[in-house]
Amino acid sequence: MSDLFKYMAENSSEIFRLLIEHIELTAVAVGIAILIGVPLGIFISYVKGMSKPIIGVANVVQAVPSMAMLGLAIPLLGIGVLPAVFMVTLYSLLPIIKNTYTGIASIDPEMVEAAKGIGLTRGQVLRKVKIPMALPVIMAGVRISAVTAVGLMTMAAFIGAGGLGYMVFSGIRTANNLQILAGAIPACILALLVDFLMGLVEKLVTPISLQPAYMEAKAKAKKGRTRQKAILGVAAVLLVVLIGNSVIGSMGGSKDKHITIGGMDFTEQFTLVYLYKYYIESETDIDVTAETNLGGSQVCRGALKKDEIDMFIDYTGTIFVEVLQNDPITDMQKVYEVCKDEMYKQNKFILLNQTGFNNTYTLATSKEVSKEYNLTKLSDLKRVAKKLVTGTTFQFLNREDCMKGLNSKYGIKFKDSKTLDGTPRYTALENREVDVIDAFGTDGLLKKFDLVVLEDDINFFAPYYGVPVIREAVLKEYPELENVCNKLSSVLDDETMMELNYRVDEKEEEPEDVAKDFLKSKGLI
Amino acid sequence: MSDLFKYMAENSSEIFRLLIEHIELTAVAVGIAILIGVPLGIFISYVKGMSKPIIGVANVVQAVPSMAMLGLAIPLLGIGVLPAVFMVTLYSLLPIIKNTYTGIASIDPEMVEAAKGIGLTRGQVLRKVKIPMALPVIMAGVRISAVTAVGLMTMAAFIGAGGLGYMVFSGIRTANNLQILAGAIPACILALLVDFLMGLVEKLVTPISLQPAYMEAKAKAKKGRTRQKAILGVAAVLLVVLIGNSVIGSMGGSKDKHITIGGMDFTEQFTLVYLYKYYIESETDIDVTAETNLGGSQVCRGALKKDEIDMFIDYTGTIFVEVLQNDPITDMQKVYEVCKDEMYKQNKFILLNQTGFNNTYTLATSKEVSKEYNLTKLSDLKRVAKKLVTGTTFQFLNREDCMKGLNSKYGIKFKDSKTLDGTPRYTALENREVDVIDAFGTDGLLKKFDLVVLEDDINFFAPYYGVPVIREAVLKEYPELENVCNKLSSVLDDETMMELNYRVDEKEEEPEDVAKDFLKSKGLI
Amino acid sequence: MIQLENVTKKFGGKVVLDKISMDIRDNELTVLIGPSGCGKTTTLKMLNRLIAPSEGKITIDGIDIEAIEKIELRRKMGYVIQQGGLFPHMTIRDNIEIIEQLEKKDKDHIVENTIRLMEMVDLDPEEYLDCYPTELSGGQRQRIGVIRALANDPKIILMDEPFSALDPLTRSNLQDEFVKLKEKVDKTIVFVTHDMDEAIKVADRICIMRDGHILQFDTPEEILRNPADDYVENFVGAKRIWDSPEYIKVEDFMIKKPVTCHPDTNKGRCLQLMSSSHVDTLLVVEPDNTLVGMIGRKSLYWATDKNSIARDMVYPNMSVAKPDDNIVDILRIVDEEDINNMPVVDDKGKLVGLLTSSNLVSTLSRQFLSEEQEEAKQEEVSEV
Amino acid sequence: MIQLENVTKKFGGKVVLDKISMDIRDNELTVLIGPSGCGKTTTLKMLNRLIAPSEGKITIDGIDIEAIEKIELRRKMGYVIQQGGLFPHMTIRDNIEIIEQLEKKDKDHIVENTIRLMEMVDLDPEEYLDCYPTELSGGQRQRIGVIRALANDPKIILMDEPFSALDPLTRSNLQDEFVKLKEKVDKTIVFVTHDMDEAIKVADRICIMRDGHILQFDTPEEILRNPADDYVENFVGAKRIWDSPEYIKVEDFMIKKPVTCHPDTNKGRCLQLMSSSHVDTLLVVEPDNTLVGMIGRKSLYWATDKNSIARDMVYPNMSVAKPDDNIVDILRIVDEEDINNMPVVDDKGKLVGLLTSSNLVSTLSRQFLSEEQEEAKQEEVSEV
Ligand SMILES: Nc1ncnc2c1ncn2[C@@H]1O[C@H](COP(=O)(O)OP(=O)(O)OP(=O)(O)O)[C@@H](O)[C@H]1O
Ligand SMILES: Nc1ncnc2c1ncn2[C@@H]1O[C@H](COP(=O)(O)OP(=O)(O)OP(=O)(O)O)[C@@H](O)[C@H]1O
Ligand SMILES: [Mg+2]
Ligand SMILES: [Mg+2]
Repeated sequence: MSDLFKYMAENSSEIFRLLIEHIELTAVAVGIAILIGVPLGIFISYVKGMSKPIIGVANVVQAVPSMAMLGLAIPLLGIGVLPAVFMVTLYSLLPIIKNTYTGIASIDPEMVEAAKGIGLTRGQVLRKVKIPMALPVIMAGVRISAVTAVGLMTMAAFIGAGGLGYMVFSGIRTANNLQILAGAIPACILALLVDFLMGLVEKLVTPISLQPAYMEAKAKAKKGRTRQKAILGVAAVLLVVLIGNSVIGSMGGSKDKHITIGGMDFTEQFTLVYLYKYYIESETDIDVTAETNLGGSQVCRGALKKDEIDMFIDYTGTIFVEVLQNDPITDMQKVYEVCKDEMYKQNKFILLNQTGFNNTYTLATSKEVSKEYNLTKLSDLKRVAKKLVTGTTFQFLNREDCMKGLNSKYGIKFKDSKTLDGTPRYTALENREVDVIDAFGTDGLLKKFDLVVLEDDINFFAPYYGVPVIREAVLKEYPELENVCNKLSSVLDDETMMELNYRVDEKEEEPEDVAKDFLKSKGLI
Repeated sequence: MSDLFKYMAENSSEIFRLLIEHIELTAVAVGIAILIGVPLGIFISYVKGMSKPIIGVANVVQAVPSMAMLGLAIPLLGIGVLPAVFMVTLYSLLPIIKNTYTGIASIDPEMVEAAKGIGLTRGQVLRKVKIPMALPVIMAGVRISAVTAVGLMTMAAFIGAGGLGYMVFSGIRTANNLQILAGAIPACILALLVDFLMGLVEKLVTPISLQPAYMEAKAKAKKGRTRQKAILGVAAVLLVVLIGNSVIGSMGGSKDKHITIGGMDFTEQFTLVYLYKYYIESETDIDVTAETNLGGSQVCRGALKKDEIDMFIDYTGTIFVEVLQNDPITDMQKVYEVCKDEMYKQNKFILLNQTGFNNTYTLATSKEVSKEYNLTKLSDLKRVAKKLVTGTTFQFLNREDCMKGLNSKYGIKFKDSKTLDGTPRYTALENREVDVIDAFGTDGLLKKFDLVVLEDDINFFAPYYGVPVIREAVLKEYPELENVCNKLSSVLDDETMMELNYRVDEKEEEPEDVAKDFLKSKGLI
Repeated sequence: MIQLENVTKKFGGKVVLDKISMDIRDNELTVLIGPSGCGKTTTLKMLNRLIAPSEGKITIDGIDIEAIEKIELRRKMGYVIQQGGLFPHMTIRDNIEIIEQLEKKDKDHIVENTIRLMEMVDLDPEEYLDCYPTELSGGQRQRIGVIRALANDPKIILMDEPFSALDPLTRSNLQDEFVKLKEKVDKTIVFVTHDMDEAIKVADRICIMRDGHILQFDTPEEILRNPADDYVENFVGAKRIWDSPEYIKVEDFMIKKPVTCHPDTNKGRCLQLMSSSHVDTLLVVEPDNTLVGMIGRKSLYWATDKNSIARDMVYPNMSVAKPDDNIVDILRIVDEEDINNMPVVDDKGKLVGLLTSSNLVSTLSRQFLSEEQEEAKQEEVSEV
Repeated sequence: MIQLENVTKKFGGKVVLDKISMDIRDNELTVLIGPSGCGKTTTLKMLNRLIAPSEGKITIDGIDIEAIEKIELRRKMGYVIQQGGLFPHMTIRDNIEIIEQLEKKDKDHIVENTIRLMEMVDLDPEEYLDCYPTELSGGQRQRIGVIRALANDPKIILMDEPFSALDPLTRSNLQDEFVKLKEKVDKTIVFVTHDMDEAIKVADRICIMRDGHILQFDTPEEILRNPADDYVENFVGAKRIWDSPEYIKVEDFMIKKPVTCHPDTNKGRCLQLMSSSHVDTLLVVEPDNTLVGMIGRKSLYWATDKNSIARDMVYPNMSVAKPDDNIVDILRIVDEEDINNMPVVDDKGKLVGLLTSSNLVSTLSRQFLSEEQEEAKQEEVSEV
């Protein structure tokens, strides 16, 4: 439990950002569902023949497994906010339509006759009598939908629309229960909040006399309304600001010269997207939209193919192994070239120059150990390995291109190997329980613990250099991008990325700020 | 479109089986949700203070992302039917509770007063007045839940509870849209059916006078009721039979000596489970439950760990590469031994003897070609490759342990290589557009097209031999299993599995029947 | 003028109205009355098209109502619903003002109008306008229903048992209001009631219905005096006319053949006449039946001259009644002038009958005595 | 016996009933009557605990009703709800039989009972039992509401304006039924109405309420004859008593000091007396006021002997009235015997007053003449 609090506190800014996204998405989806569902429910309560087909369609939609829906929606709508909202809207329709229909159809017919009898038009009967009297039932439908939408919207993360689902799914992927909870708990709280706000709306729009037990509370109720209105007002303003912001944000992005840079869903990628964005914007008159948090590289590549983004930063090793299905090799230039050729052949994607940072496996050691054994390069290990204890992930220990290879290809054999995971490795190193640990090249923790990364002078680790991938068409339209990006790419090295990642992860600065800062400090913008 | 029909026709027996499973699961889940939700909704409409907390809890549950819910439910409830039903029941509660509450709370208070006034007890007011009058709204909630449950229940496939989700998810995994649709469409139809049946229930239990426009249709309605009752009666009987069957089935399985064999979610595994089941049952007095369709090997391994199954058939290569994270090697004995040791060390799992079938990559050719070039072994290729055209999957072409290795390690270079996928390879081979294709060792298609599989005399392909994995505790309890299983395992070879797979996949026989048949034909049972 | 022509209404197979035709005249208050379930409400609802006739047609000023836009038609008609029909989710104010608000009338005018109406039905606006219908008693709700129908000042008002839940004082005030309303501002009112007193009090014409037929459609007076058949008579109540005594005319109960004598008859002959015909009074008439005067035993005493003739003995200051005077007029005179006998004389001064105290007593006693007795007496009395 | 002791009911701050106390006797029909909104329904609902009193207590046979189990209490009481309160989702049959069905009474008995009740309220069981309430007219629904309350044969029946929507014939039949019911099978009935005629017709005792107070709680006769205050008199209607003429007693309207003479008075003296006191009749009494007989001008004529004394001249076969005979009795006699004057004699044969035709006429005319006239005449008449 306290773990969870700690985790949430540590990641509060990210959780908060995701929560805001989640609120925006849910609000839009539910809003649309209400705007469609309520009129539709009313419509079918009037036109008898229509109720069966329309509720039938809503039923069918509801029964489509959400994963299948996603699968079907992506080819049609692509990725991002649109399909996420679309999907959740669809799922939200049934309860709203059904309850609206039921509520209106089950109003006492004598009441309706009275309304007609005194001369109300159809519309007025509806507005003045049917809707107010059916309101508790209609609102029950809306509230069910809204709450369900909060949960469903976690799916949005699958298609790069962000939201709390991002936490949940990356938690599931990494079997990190804390992370799952850190996403699920805010979602639950949000659901409660949504239901609470909807409850206020309901109370405000429901005639007092239809509220249970209003008599005793009559005076109170009237007073209460003012407070309810105030709460709702604040909520509404917040929501409008939120949504307005993102709408304006996305509108601001639609200038004449304009590209979108996508980014995957981990720290480094956030910073990278903004680095390129600000730099391009300062060097050219192109306007750049940052489309961060798109999921894995697979998703980014899909988005690039579907013209939803114009560029993103991939890693050479990923392309080489995952896309082209090659066995890992260590020659960074060869990898780059194979990737460049194949990507162009297959997709008309152009790989710009590689950056200077290599987000691959590395080994690192503490300053102390480094001094003691004069250990700075991989090749030094041959000499001193026998005296050293490693603390690595299970994976590192068993991969042919990691520990096993060091052993088999270079005969490097350590005194002992312990399997450790995550941050504990760093602590173990600090406490000198181990002497050498594995790490990713640009991990901010390297910086935090001020470690010495062993230089890969034997070219052992496969290269995972960051590399901007851009569509040919885009590059043709904005040829200036090539030089600009290359210039920036050349500046980015392991050291830099480590620093920047450190600032974002550990110091909890915003990626935007970190990127801007860095560019300024280097005189680049 | 016609593709879809064809696909569905071809897989109709499987789709039907999954549909039945789906119906059982959904019926149970919705049934439980109704049994819990309606009373709860009624309860909170009486006890004022309770409505907020209980609806709050239902809201929270609804907002938990379904994937996260699964993630959280598995450690508590394990895999299979129980957690699936549990999860769907939870999600079905909100609409039922909320609508029951709303329906009952919004009944005209003067009507309730009248009921009290003439001397009805609380319970009678509820049964005679409140419930009948709130019924349209309550049933709206139930119908929303039921339809949603049909969709949600597809999640069941994730945890080995089967149902139509199995089609959908394996379709998603393999990007097979036909398969997705073949799962999703029956689900949608089921949703419509469920809603239709629920509609009948509603009509039957709703007082005629509360039904819209009953007046004109009064006489008709009374007649209609008989027919409605008949339809519902039939549906109810069917459902009882279905559920009864599976209950009795699962009860029958709980004799004194009893184990459960798990199986993954593809054809071969179905047959394997039944093969071992029937053989064990005939050779020992142990009763075996077949728990097929548990998803990937990961899931089976998890289930084994959690004592939910006692044994399953894994593949050596899978263990070696995926679990132990080794690079593939070709020595089948070494692979087996590493796996055996490690699995025991890590989990106290015992690998029994390997079977004789190797479900790995192979190359195959037509009888014609085989004769023409005297081509029966891989080593023959060195000689004739230059004259042959291959038709392989993209993957096969690019993997180091497949085509590339043949090239680099053995200098086998074909005249030309075409990338083809799935069944088209076989057709292309038949039409002699290509001469050699890749295949999995036990693929039924090899049998169907009557091809020659090139013997791996150079030990090139990594071994993926089937191997029964059993928990140590189980083996200790039933030591007789070791011999029995080993005896069966020794009988199973590529030829046999190919034959059996062929019968299930292409001849659409049931895996049970195929397994039984085979064992009988061999005099094993 | 609203006309129903051969209107039939069936619910399912059941004939609820059977070819009824009636004319509802402008600026009149027409009452529909009849036993429970006879089709009054159904008729009313057809006028504003809440129910469509199965056959026949209904016209307003000659235009088929099917051709009039429903809403327009209904806004032209106030409608007081039998069971109240207030909207439970609206305050009393909103219930009353709903149509006015929708028609966006002047706010101040609406408020004023509402207050005026509330005061008309004797409900405190302050106290009740912000309540909801459930907070009102049955009679209070009914009154709100009534003024809701008036709020928009419609030309035609349909009222379905509008005062059935009211106490006699309130009801009587409202009845007066509606009669005034109709007379002052030319409203056409169709008023359903089951209360014959009410019908007679407010109606210009009464339509008596039974089992979907019209039994009689006439003025209250005609219905009271000449019920179309036994059922109507019974329904109206034989004694009902005593609640509207102004419809009881002298000619209905006077002694039609009083004992008369020639003006020249002498005192002895007069006395003899009185004794033989068992009366105390003789009417003195010219041969052409012109009334000269009346003499009684008293006058015979006073006339000391044995040869006095009737002409000289008649009472002075004799009050006379007209045949179409009603009983109330007569009672007033009798009461004021303390007289026992009163000759009835037509416009030309000719004697047509006589009223006596005992004749009045027996007439008045008819209202209290049972049918049979009454019937039996009827002839007797008129011969005295 | 149901007793209310200082019962007060407030809704919000509004006092609806203010410390009312009353005793409702067993086997009586007690009517609650009063203007709309005076608290009748509220009182009734407190009897079966639908509403709890804010203060005070209610007991049945001495047991506080708070101590009686609600359901038991209510099943013991039939309740006819003001606005009908039928369940729209049940057929008429189920509406009527609901309690019986719940109590699992004998099926045949239920069916029979229902048919009997339907016939009692004049609704065809065949036609209506399978209908739903919306298919019934207002009055039909009300009748179903009434018999629902009777179905379970409760000891106490609470009826809230049960006949307000019924036509006079049906209503009158039902009133008779309830009076019979109470008498034959010992029911205690509390009956709310706003119709004074109805109240007087059915009530054993009437409770007149206004603004949450009880103005008068007494028998109909007392209320008619001695209204507690002006409001009651006005509410009852000054002329109301004419609807119950049996409450008008001879002593109320007889001439209290008729002109009398000693039996020995001679003819001349008699004539003189008549002339001087302007009467046609003298009452002959002994000095102790024992009535001997009556003489009129006619008898004086017949008495040819100049010295005849009064005792010898009295009419034969004289009818006499008692002071507590009611006007209907008198009118019947007058009507049958065609007499003009009738002495009023007490039990001991002593003269207490006189009835004359003109005295009857002026009494009877009171019901038609306006208050003022009447008042003015009152004294005059009693002196004639
Ligand atoms: N639930 C309530 N809330 C507030 N006030 C109420 C409520 N019920 C009744 N009243 C008020 O109490 C008073 C008495 O109501 P009650 O229904 O007892 O009158 P009643 O005598 O039955 O009148 P009626 O003859 O019109 O039915 C009325 O003024 C009414 O407005
Ligand atoms: N919707 C309906 N369906 C079937 N029958 C109906 C319907 N409405 C009315 N009736 C029948 O039509 C007849 C006339 O009903 P209507 O309401 O016009 O009577 P009413 O004269 O207004 O009686 P009341 O004085 O009791 O209100 C009744 O017998 C009733 O049962
Ligand atoms: Mg009616
Ligand atoms: Mg009342």
